[in-house]
Amino acid sequence: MTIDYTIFLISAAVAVFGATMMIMQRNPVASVLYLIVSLVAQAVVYVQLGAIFMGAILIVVYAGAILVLFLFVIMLLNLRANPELSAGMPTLSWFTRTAVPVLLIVELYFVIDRVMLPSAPTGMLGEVEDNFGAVHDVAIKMFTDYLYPMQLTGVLLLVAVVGAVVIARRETAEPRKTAVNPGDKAEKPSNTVAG
Amino acid sequence: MATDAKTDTAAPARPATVTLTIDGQEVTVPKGTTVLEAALGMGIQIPTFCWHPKLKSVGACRMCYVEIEKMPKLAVSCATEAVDGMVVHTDSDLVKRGRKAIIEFILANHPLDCPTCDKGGECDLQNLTYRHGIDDSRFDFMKMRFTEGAERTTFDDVRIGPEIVLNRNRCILCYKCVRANKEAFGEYDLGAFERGNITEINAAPGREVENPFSGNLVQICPVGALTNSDWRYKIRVWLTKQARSICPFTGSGANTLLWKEDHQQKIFRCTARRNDDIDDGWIADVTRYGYQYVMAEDRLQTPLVKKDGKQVKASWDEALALVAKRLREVDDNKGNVCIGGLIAPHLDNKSLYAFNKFMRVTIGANNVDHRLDYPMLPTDGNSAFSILASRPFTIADIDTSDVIVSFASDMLKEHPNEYLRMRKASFFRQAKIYTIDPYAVKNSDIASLDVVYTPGADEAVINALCLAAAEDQMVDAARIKGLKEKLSHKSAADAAKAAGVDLDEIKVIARALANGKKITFMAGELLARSSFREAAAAALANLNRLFDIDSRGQMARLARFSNSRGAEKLGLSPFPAPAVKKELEAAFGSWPASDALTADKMLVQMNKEAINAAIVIGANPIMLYPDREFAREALEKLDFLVVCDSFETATTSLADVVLPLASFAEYTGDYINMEGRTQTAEAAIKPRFQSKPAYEIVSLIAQALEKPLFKSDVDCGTEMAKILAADHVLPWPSGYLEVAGEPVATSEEYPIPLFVGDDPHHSGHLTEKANSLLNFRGEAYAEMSAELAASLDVRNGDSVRVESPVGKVIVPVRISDWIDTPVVFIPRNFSSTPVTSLLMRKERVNRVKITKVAD
Amino acid sequence: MLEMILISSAKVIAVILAVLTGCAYATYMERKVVAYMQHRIGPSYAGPYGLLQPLADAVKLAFKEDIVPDGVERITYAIAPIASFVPAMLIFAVVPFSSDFTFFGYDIPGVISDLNIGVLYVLAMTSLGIYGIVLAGWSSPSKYSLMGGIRSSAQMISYEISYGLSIVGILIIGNSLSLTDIVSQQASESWLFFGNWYIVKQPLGFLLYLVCAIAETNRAPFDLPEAESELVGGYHTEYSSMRFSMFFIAEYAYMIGVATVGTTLFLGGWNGPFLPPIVWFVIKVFMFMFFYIWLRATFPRFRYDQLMQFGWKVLFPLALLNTMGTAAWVVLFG
Amino acid sequence: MKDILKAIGNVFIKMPQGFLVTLKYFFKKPVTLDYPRKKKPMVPRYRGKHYLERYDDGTERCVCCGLCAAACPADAIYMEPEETEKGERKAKVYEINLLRCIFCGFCEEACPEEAIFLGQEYEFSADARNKFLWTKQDMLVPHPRKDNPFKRILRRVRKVYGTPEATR
Repeated sequence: MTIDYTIFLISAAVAVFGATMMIMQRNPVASVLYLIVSLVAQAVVYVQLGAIFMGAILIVVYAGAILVLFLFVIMLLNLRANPELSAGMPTLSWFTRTAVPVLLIVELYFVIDRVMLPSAPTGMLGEVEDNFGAVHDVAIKMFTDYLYPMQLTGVLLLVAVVGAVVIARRETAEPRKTAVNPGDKAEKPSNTVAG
Repeated sequence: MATDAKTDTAAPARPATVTLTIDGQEVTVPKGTTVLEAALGMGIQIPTFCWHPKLKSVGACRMCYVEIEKMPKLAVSCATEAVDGMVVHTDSDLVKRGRKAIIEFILANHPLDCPTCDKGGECDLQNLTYRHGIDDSRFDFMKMRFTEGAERTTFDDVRIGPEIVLNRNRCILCYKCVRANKEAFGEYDLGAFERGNITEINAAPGREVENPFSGNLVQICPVGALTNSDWRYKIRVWLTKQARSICPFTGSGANTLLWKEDHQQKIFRCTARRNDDIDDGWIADVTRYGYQYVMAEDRLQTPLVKKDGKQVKASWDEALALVAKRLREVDDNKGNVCIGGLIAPHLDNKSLYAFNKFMRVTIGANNVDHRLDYPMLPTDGNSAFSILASRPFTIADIDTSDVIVSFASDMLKEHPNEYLRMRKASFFRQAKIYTIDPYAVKNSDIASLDVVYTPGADEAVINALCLAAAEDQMVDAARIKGLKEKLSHKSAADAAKAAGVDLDEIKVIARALANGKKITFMAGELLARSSFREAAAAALANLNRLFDIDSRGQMARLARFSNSRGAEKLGLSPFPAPAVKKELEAAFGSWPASDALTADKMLVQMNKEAINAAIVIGANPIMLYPDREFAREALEKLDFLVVCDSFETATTSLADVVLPLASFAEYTGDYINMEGRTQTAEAAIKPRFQSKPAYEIVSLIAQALEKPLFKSDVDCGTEMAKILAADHVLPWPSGYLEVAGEPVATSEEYPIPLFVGDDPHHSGHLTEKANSLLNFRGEAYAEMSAELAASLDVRNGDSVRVESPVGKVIVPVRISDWIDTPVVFIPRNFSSTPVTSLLMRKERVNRVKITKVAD
Repeated sequence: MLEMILISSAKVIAVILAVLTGCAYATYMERKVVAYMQHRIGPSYAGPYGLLQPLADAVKLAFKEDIVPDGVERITYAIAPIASFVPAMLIFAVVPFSSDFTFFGYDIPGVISDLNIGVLYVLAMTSLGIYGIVLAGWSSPSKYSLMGGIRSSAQMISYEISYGLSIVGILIIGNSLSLTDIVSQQASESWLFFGNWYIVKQPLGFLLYLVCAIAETNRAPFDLPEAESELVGGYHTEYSSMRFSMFFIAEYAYMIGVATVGTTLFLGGWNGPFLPPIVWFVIKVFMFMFFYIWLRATFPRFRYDQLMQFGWKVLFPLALLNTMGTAAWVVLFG
Repeated sequence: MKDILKAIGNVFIKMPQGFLVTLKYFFKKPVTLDYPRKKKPMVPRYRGKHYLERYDDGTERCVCCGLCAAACPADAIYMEPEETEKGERKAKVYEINLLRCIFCGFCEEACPEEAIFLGQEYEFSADARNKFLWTKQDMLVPHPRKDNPFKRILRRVRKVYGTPEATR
């Protein structure tokens, strides 16, 4: 029971707790907040593993940007906890209700089966090489072995962005009801006098 | 100057008129009229400083310049008699230049201290400077300055009297004050001294200006040279308004203005409002300063109710409820007649009438009277005294009378305005003045004859007059018939001896009465206060009949208080005049069956505990009734006493309920003066504190008793009008009355006759609250002749002990200038010296002994 | 080991105290400087020249009633000020404020923690700071607060990219993410003591950093989240007393934070001749802060659409350009 | 392209100009006053709160003549005179209701004794209505004056030219 191990356990517990609470919350803002908690805990785990860069990036990108974006959207749409949300939701079919968990369990099995976990999490920092997870190494991997997947992912994201723009534009394509052009304030008699 | 035509307009037979032209208008005036008077009569304004309508012209100020054609220089219009064919210009350029020059000349020495001067705003010089004057002076030397005091404490103002402050720098030497003092008041305590540039007006050396008319000097001063403490530095004249009021202290009801300020609800001064029928524009100081009692700090503020032997403040509702309750109790237990009502005769008509109705209808008693400082009042409505008191009198007729007799009257103290009228008649017309008094009085200096009779021998001296006329056949024989039989004195000499007077002097007066063209015969308070006035009144009735004075003049006892005559006219005595009683019965609808009790009798009944409750309004019997102990015992024996007064007095201290009474200046009321003339005193301010007018108090008590007096004020007015219209004058008796002259008892132990009355500067019990008047006389004194003082070995100011069989007081001596017989006079106005405790109500002449108080 | 802990603790306490004092006097400086620029006097009553004004403000805020309006999301409402305050203070953990120095025989590094990804850490902390603002705006039952929060999040997303990219140039040249390394790279022994400063090598990057830093800290002219004329107090409209003061301190701590980071990155950190390193550092931070305030006194607030256009259409391309240009320079000439 | 050049021009020329403007003002003297401590010197003929003058020996100039009250269009002055031991006239009560006063200066014009002046004082707010009732004690200048001989000379000079000066 070293300090590192204790930290890991706490971080892991917080991460799992945050993830669980996130999907259990009706309030979308609370969900986002729990996700942040989870992410921060995960960042701690990364740091403990020596992947400091990954930890930092996790916070900068996910916690710092993407979840802020989520919050922005949620607040803009003013999605508050809605008790009618679940009531009015169409029930999933029995197939979905059973198939998804089954698939997940199967997948989990294969993952656990394939991946070799380290024998013990103690002394993690000591067992990796110095530059493990540092910027330099990550960059080399990213721009050599994983160059194409990386670029493809970039294209995929671009497509997604374009798609989102298209979808968003369709909703607001209708002509605006309020006149923003000063010249358009036509038929309304201007009987109000300033001052 | 025997035929001073100024006032002699009563002889139209002589073609004594002149016609002249003033500013292009022809005017005809009596001969002797001055140009100024002629112009003023036409409504042409001519500025003056020294001219006064009631004084002789001196032409001192030269302000009244007019241009008269064919005269080489500008003429002083006040001193130029109008003659036929005169052509006068009052508004020419020359006149304007003349006036301008005079103003400049006066201002050469007049300080420009208008900001500090109290006359500022009503100053003749200020006004005329604005109208005619210049705005700059060509005189560049220092102005003449009179100062007093050492270098560091230099001051300009000198106090020359108790109330008068003189600033000689402002004086323009118009001599109006000196002349008025001399001509109108007969006083010589003010004069002009020195010559030339340093001429000054000042008090006579070693004297103060303290005559009872000194306030008038301030009022007539055209500049701010004379000011009085009363008004001095209190308020600016333009901030004040005036209420037209009348004098509440004297029987003539001199017209006054009360100068008030509405925001502060204060009265600041009282000045004369000239009414030639009554006061000639002069008012006595008691009138001028007496109003101060209205503004006194120790006025009663709330009703007081006696609880556990102590008077405590209470609300009106509480006090009225208690009054109603107790009056009902007394009423239920003892009966109607056991409630007495006394009211002061200086209250207004409405109050008097309301009280009359309250007593006679609401209470149902005949016990109501206003004459509460007279002992032994006649118990018969038809007495000679009542007749004498009801006779008509006209003040202005004094001026034109050629024989004026004042009998048993210290006119200066009792009737100051009539006193001035006598002086006026004497000074301007050389009328014959005769004074017949138990002691020499002030106006003896103008009297042709001053007869001083033995105190108490009132009827003897009148009998002597009658007998002297009868014996010398001065009047028709038919008139003499039947006279002698009725008189106890057998001959004039007998009567004169009884009266202690010289028969020759009596004969002179009798001859004057018999031959006089117009006679005024005035009987005064010394008669009225005498316990045996009835005999003297009967003698006067005989005198009137014998000389037939009514056809050639007037004869009356002068009403002493401002509404004494009103009280008589409104039937506020136990025995109203028959005509009045008839109207009263009609108004009341009933007449109480009980015995009619005079104020005097009421006190007797109270002492016998036959009257158990009393209402006293505005009066102070304990202080003024001529037997203090008797009055106090009477009031102490009452079960219940209500007193309405403006101040806490000896009487209120005995009361179970004290109600604060509003003064004359706080509500509008009508007063009837001694002539029967109804005059109105306007309200100057609102009733101070919680005080209320007497009529309101009476109405409230009646309401509390659930018997309201009037449906409305209008009802009260109509009822009153009918009663006032009734003739209250009683006819003289048809024949001669019997006069039993009793010898005047003397006493070895108590040798000196005592007279008690009002001080010249005071009247009744209210003026004690007027500070200015206290400055004149602040304490009682024993006024006596120099001989008596010498025999007692006392000097002015020494204290003496005055003892009578029933009491004693210690007072300082004041040596009189005119009393020359061994009598003593003590004023009754000072509560610190209860002089009435020396008196006995049944005594004809109260006698005292005087001893010096050792230091 | 214990000595190391004690020394680190002492450094942490000293830095926190310095930052808090700096925040307090930053408010004083701002009021005074803006006042003079507007022909006024500024605070002058508390103490000589009003120097005790921050203390008075602190006392006043501390003793004010803490009002929690009806209808707030209580937990979020309570967390928000803390969430704003803590990351702001954490920035200073990696900022080298001085060279290593010797103190009573101990060698003490001039930085609390020399993280080898210091720059990323700073970016992470600045981006976390937004949560306090957003949550405050969201949890307050007020449309002004909500609008402030929304604006803040949008602004944050837009400018964080440029903010990060503006630093990339330095990272490419310096080849390190450690702030200590970056400072030491800027040292120069020559008479031209600022020759090695990255402001010389990266002028565009510095400008971009400046603008984005201001936008990141919600300062004028990018103070839309708390635009007084439109939103009353913005996200902290419904806050009072100590909670409000935590926002307040956080804002100024961020200002000082980006100023220190900017100093470290572009102005050579504590490097400088003659004077001790810490003094140079303070001078540079002070100048940075003065510029902040100067800017506030000079520029009017952006309109919201201007803000977005500026962020996306000007700053972002410029930042990309700067990055690519620097990369090209390094590849071609480095 | 033109826009870009213009933008660059703005950044490098216009913006520094703007910064210089604010910087210039930073170094200028502030126009505002440190108000409660330093007061704005009013113009010599300013009509502020009234004060009552004294003679050089300390006696009050006011003789309570009432001309100021008579001249007052707002009826703001109330006074009651009294008599001193020397028999001179003096104000016992002198009150100005500042709520009614319109500061027209007519009282100053009307005063024949040169006793009342409208001073330079413009701070007379109070928290109760009755505090606006200024009595004589509030308005009388102190005696002896708490100022130096130079100021006294200055005051005399000003008095010659009819200029009221601040006394409080």
